[in-house]
Amino acid sequence: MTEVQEPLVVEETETKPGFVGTNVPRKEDKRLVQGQGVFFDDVKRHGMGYVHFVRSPYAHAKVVHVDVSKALELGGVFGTLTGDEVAILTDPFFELSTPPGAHIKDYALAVGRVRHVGDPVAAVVASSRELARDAAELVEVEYEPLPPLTDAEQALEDETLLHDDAGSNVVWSGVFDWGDWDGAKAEADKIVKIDRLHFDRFSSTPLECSGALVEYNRGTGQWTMYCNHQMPGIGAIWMAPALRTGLDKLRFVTQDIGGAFGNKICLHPQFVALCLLARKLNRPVQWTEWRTDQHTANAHGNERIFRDVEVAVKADGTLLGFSCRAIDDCGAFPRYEPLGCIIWAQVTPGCYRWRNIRVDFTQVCTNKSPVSPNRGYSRMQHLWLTERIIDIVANELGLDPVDVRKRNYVRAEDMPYETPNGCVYDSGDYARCLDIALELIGHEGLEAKRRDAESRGKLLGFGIGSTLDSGTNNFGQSTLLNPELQFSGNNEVATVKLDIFGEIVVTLGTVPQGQGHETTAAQVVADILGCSPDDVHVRAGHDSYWNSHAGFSGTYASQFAVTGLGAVKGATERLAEEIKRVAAGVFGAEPADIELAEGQARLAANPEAAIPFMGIGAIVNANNAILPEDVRDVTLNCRYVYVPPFQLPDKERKFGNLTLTYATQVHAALVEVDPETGVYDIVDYAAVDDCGKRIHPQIVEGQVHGATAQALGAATHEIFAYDEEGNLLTPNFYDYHVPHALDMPPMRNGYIESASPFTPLGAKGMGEGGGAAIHAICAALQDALRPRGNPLVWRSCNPYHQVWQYLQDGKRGVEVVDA
Amino acid sequence: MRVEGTRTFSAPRATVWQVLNDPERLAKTMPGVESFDVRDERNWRANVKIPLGLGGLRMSIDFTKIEEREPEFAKLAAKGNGVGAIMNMETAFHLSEGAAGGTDMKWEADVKIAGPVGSMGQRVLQPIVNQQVGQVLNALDRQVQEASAE
Amino acid sequence: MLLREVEYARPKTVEEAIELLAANDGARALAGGQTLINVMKARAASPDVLVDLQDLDELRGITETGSGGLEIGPMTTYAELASDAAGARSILGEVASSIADVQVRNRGTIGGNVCSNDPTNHFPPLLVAMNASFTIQGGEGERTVGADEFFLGVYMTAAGPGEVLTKITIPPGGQDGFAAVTIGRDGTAIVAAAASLNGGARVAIGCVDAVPVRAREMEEKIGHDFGDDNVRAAASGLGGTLQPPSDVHASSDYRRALAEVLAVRAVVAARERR
Amino acid sequence: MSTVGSKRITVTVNGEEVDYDVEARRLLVHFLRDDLDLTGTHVGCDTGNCGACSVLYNGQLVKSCMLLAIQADGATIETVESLSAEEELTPLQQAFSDHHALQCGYCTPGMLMSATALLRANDRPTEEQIRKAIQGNICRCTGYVNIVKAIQAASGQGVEG
Repeated sequence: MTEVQEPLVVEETETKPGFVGTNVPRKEDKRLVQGQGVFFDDVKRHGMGYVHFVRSPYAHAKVVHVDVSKALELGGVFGTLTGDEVAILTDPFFELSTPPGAHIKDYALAVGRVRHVGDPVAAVVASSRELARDAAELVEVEYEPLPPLTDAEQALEDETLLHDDAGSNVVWSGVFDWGDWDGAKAEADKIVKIDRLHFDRFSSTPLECSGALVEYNRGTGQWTMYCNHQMPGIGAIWMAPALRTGLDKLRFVTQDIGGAFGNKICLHPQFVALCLLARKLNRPVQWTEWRTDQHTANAHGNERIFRDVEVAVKADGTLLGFSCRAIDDCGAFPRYEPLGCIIWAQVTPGCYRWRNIRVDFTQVCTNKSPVSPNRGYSRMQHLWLTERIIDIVANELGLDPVDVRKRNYVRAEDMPYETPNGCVYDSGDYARCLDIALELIGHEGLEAKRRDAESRGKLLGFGIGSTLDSGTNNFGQSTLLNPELQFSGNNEVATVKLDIFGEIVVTLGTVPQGQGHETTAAQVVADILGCSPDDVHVRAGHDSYWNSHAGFSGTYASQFAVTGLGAVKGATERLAEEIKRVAAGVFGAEPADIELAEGQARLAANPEAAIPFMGIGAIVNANNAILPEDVRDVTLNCRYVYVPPFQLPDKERKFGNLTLTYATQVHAALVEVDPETGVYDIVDYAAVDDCGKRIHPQIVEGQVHGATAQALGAATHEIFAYDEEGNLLTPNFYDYHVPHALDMPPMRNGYIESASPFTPLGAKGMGEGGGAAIHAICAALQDALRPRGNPLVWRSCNPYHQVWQYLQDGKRGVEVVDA
Repeated sequence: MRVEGTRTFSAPRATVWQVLNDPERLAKTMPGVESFDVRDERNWRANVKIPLGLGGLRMSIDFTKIEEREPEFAKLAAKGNGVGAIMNMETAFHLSEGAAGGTDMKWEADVKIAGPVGSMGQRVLQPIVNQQVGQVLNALDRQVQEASAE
Repeated sequence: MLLREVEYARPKTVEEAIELLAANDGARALAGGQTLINVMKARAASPDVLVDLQDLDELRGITETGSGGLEIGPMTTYAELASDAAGARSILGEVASSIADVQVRNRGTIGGNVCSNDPTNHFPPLLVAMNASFTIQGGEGERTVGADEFFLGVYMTAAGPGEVLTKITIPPGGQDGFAAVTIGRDGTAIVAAAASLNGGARVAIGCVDAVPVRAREMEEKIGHDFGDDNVRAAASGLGGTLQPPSDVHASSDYRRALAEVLAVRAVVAARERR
Repeated sequence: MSTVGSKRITVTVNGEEVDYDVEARRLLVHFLRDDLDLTGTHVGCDTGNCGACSVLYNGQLVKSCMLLAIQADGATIETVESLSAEEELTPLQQAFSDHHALQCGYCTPGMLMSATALLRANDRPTEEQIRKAIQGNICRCTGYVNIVKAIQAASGQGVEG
């Protein structure tokens, strides 16, 4: 059975165990469909001021002078903040990189220089949103334009410097060399050489922009941020030292978040500005980012150029290895970077068995928006390279891309499989996923479809994308970039308690943005305690004061099903054990004699002897004198920190296991191209997913749909394009066209479940795998255009004009030489 | 964005040169000029409201004559400042004796527009610039006629 | 979002509207607002006064004048056009229903569409091809302007300050065609072409200049022979006569190429219309 | 007649008549969210593309960021808050939950208003008609797959939102 079945809705009252693996109703939905969710912009406070940032119109310029006097004269204006103040009141954010990147100074507002269009130079606070903007227009800024750098390869030349303190535009560079590349070349029959492949800039552009309402408590020196930061732990680590305060002075509160996809991890610069304003003006201040601001000055996905790609291949299509130069463009400031310079290595060989890989990796700054992790972070770019290589090699050697994949895929029987750089693919069956995808899309009828399209003047193309979604990071990988960094492993927390009236209350360290954590956590708890998910109250959102959290807490990197639910499982098992001890104490039995079912603790041998959870909660919390001495340590409030089994990677060889789980995605697409215009339609689409044990199939399927839609957008129209002056040409949803309902192709979904041997529930993190769609579309276009000059599809984003351009110049940039 | 072209005036080169170097006359060639003041013979400032149908884009533009070789070459820099838009333009004129005592003018302009208008209005900016340039040239023609009539 | 301060009035008659518009050269008529409000949100342009035409029912509605002729009130919405009200010239409904989305079609008006004359708008090239005429009322009374003279520039038309577009007249006909390449389905146009065959052919191209461009050479070459071969031959070279803008969605050359392809498709669609 | 910079407007919102002083420049969406505290209506862009602010205006689906509050004087407005009372979900809302037609839930209020407008006009829409009806509502989470399913399911019950 490959088709995902229609959702099964469990009756509200049903209390049989075995909820994991079923589609229980989402706890989040009721408030959201009634318009009763609470997003940060819904929070109001008496006397709050609205913040508007004054932003640079220049991509690169000296800030000669900032004059806020006229703004301050306007009635209803509460105050302003400038870069000069920021430079005095804060320290630069810490940088993760080694030099030169380590020397970059990044502040909440531009200090002395602006480095991208939209770079904030000042902030104004007023009594209404409109007034704040009026006042912002009165702030006079004198700029002295500097030459803009919008090309990563030009940036490498260091003729113009973005950051004088660093002395170079290079943030980080290093060579990754695994196996024996030169040996592979010698062994190969053919070397396929690709001059250039370009992974374009885009981002998931969550529909809710970023923002916060910030209150400052003068008495305690504490800031409270009602916000949508998706990773408060790391946010605080950036903000506290900059603000010269302690971590516990920063309280992050979120309930509902309107999507994040990684784009809400790097909000610390804006939030620090808000904190300074709340303290300076002694009133709550509120900032709501605009769509245009999010596009010009928040978080893009990494742009990456691959040069001089060489692939060593046998005549039969056996791949031996590849080498290339990768140039990663992180925009004006590294922020979360240079982590992207290693994250890709989680999937170094992609889905394939080649053992000899050499990548010369350099990351540079340019006068574009800073980047931040974006769904599929850094792996997506690298997997696009590996998938492009497969289809280009197949095309050049006249082989079938299906055969080349099957010949080179890591095989099910090889699992767990150690990659050339020491990562361990936990489980999966790529070839089987491919077969399912081919079946779903009717691959056997391909040639007939081609002829049918030709009869209508169209070019039909077929393409495959097979990718991995690596989840649960070993943060030790950061030491492969910077040996000084003291990060390794990973952790996540949950607490589960039984209250006096029998309520089961769960708090999570994670910060959900639509992934249904309240629901899936309740499923896990219900199965262990023998009750209904409806009896389990999972606190909505995250409050860093009241939700127990650990250093790596947050919602990112495809890991909740492993780390978050691992913590829930651990805490619930502790609570179950305590409940059994209490019941055993009351019955004068052994904990082992007690079973938990139907919301009761009872004697397995005599179910009539039962205490409802309410009774257990009442005894421990309010009537504990009746308890035997040896059970009085019970709190019924259990905390568990899940820590995945990781070792420190080998810094010398850049070798080690960087992630715990690998979910599989194999997608297949059919496109029809109009050769006269370059316009194309995606006429059929199949997505097969394997994320191990599925806790909630409906939620898994929803993640597949969404990730696929985002990647289809990135493959067709979504691109952050700049002109030579550094103006962003797609700053809004007019010119940055995301898929609308009519743009989406029919989607056929299939799945298999290859349980992970390494995780508490056999589940794998998932949700970031949609990059497969970019590869599938690029491959399908390549296939469709073959009869018309066989051009090389060398961009990841291929809008109509790009396809038309391929058809005009038939640009190749690829050659095959005998080794 | 670069725009360039040629224009023939039925007036002697000296007259065309004179018009191109007379701020008062030049002012009359620019669209939507609300005020114009000459600081010295090389620097002028104009406050303009570029007529966009939806309500005009206000800008103050500083002109600086950065190069001239009488009577055949002049180069002008313009730096405009308005809400939502910053304009930088360099424009050069080459004058040569044309047929029948007329004057041929070869001109090129490099217009750079930054700010929200610069990025949001891409698809409309080029047509607008082309159109404004056309109007400026027609107005210039009229000024040349007037000047040669005097 | 967050507009600059603006004055507002909601006249009850066209005369009142004209008075208000004449009284302040910074005044703008507000029809459906689906373009104007957006431009004001960006503060790229900021009228001093908004004259809201929503109560002027005399500016709504469609009247058939026979043999495909129509008189259209400029405040008629895309949704009303799409709902078959313009049945006599079905092209109007087809094009209207492909503009943006339900929300925009419920508010956006054909008058606002032509008066804003954003180069990507669908109706300017279509109405040029259909040889529509535009009745404009101002202080000095009423005048009628032909489609070839109505469009003056981006966001600029013959309906000037102190004037209101009161009627769009479509002459008799019926063989109309429209073809466009848009950014995604029902998205913003990259290039649009419209054709109307009435005796000879009228062909207009949108998104290649500040105003819709008549393909006059192509029209002449087509003459009365609407066969595929002749139409293709007539279209070749059209691109060379255009100076289209180049932007993030299309180079000038791409727009030139699209203009030729779409002009042919528009004429063929017009020919095939039953 | 004279022009005004602000005005007391009378609007019927979700069945209740409200009088309120608004600046002429106030967008309807900010009037609903900030002045009336009806925060179910969302803002997802600044160019009228995303549809998160969709409401019913005199029974017609509109984007409340493309309308001035002052224009709404005398109008009747329905927002997502009007769809169901505290407890009972409407069949459309229930279908969205049953079919997992929402993830983060940010586009959902606008999506529900678009679906409501569709189902009032057409109680048995085809898939194409459903996609056309929600074309003006951007969702970044679901790829629309389950939203279309949910609207089909709700219409199967022949209901309005």
